[in-house]
Amino acid sequence: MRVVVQEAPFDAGAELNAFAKGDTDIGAVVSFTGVTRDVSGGLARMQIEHYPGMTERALTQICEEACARWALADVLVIHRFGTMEPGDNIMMVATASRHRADAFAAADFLMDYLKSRAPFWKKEVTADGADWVAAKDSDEDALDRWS
Amino acid sequence: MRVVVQEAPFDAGAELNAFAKGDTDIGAVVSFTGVTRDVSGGLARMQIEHYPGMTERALTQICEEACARWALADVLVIHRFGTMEPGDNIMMVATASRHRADAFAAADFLMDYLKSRAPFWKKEVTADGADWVAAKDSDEDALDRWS
Amino acid sequence: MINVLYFAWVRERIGLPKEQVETAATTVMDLVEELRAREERYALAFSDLSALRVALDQDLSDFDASLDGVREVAFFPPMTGG
Amino acid sequence: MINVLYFAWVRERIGLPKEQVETAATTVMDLVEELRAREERYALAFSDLSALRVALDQDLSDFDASLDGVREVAFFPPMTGG
Repeated sequence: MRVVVQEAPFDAGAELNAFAKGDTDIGAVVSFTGVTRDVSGGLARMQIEHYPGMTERALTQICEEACARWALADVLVIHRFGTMEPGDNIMMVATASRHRADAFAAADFLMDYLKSRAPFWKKEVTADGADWVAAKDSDEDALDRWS
Repeated sequence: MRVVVQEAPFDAGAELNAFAKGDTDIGAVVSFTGVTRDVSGGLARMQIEHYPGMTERALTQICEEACARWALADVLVIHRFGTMEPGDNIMMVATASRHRADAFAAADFLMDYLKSRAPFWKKEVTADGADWVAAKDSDEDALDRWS
Repeated sequence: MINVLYFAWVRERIGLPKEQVETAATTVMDLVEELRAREERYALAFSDLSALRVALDQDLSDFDASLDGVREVAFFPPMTGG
Repeated sequence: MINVLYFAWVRERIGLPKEQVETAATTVMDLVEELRAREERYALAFSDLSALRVALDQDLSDFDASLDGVREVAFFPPMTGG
């Protein structure tokens, strides 16, 4: 299990290739990459604030919960903070398992919990100014799928 | 949309990095990598046979069906045939979408259909001999999730 | 004249990957009966149809499907890709 | 003495990321009432608690939770990571 919170960019492909490498008893690796999305076509940059200390703690708890629920050989979470350009990777999760159903469910679960339970806040900066991204009810509701 | 059927190894990380690159209106990329799994600890190699012509046709149809069901910016399927060592990548799928739910569901769907509807057959070679891998009822049943 | 293809253990049991078959069969099932009657290795390969799948011109089909206009028939076990 | 942290727009409205607060509050709600009474910017930041979340010693908690033994309280809007 590896949890990384960093300001620097990361190489999603290199992380995927290094993940669960050398493990011959896994059959399935699922990755999710979150990308800075330019919804309206006017995004200059995205700023991500976080709560140092609590962030690592919350992400570790979410990973431990996933490992308790599914048979996972490995779990990876990388999440950036600071300033991102449109198209930049914000974060990624990866799961490795013997079976594809476990790898898919765990990655889906990690994303749902990370969205609403890890202390990150996004601010979108456009030519018109800067706005904090509002949390969506649908993201909170998504957690019900796992209870 | 890109469908690749090849004997040569592929670099999953490089494929992930090249996938949907430069598209700034996507927020979510999901990838699945299938790895040659040494279930019993005695696998020497895996041989994969396929049906040239029908394979590309079936994979393309499955991708088109995924694009019809979910809002996808891009879809990738790579599947190898020939001889694989334990730990080698067999195949990967990737999906890109604005929203994570679509990217996850489409990748999950692609894998379920690819498992039971694309003409590939695996043979496991051990010190004791070679055996064709039996299809699992659970793989066929998995298709009911999407009907 | 129809091209008949065999894959995986069907290919191994019959002992060849592909053959041209001169037939008047109107359905897949008729063709299967003709092949079964040929030799023991065919009878063995086609002994349990629930363990087999068939594709007509590279589309999955059924054993009761018509062969009208079909140029290529393939027999194989359930797929195990991914 | 409790460390109180603010994030995102809560930090911006109050105008600082962190402060030490001398308080006798026994619950989070008591602390919120004390802060609200201080100045307009605090009253504004805490005007709608349904738009706020609270963490006690870096674990998500509730506004009716006890502050007994708590060293760090953080107020912030719902998270938007991922």
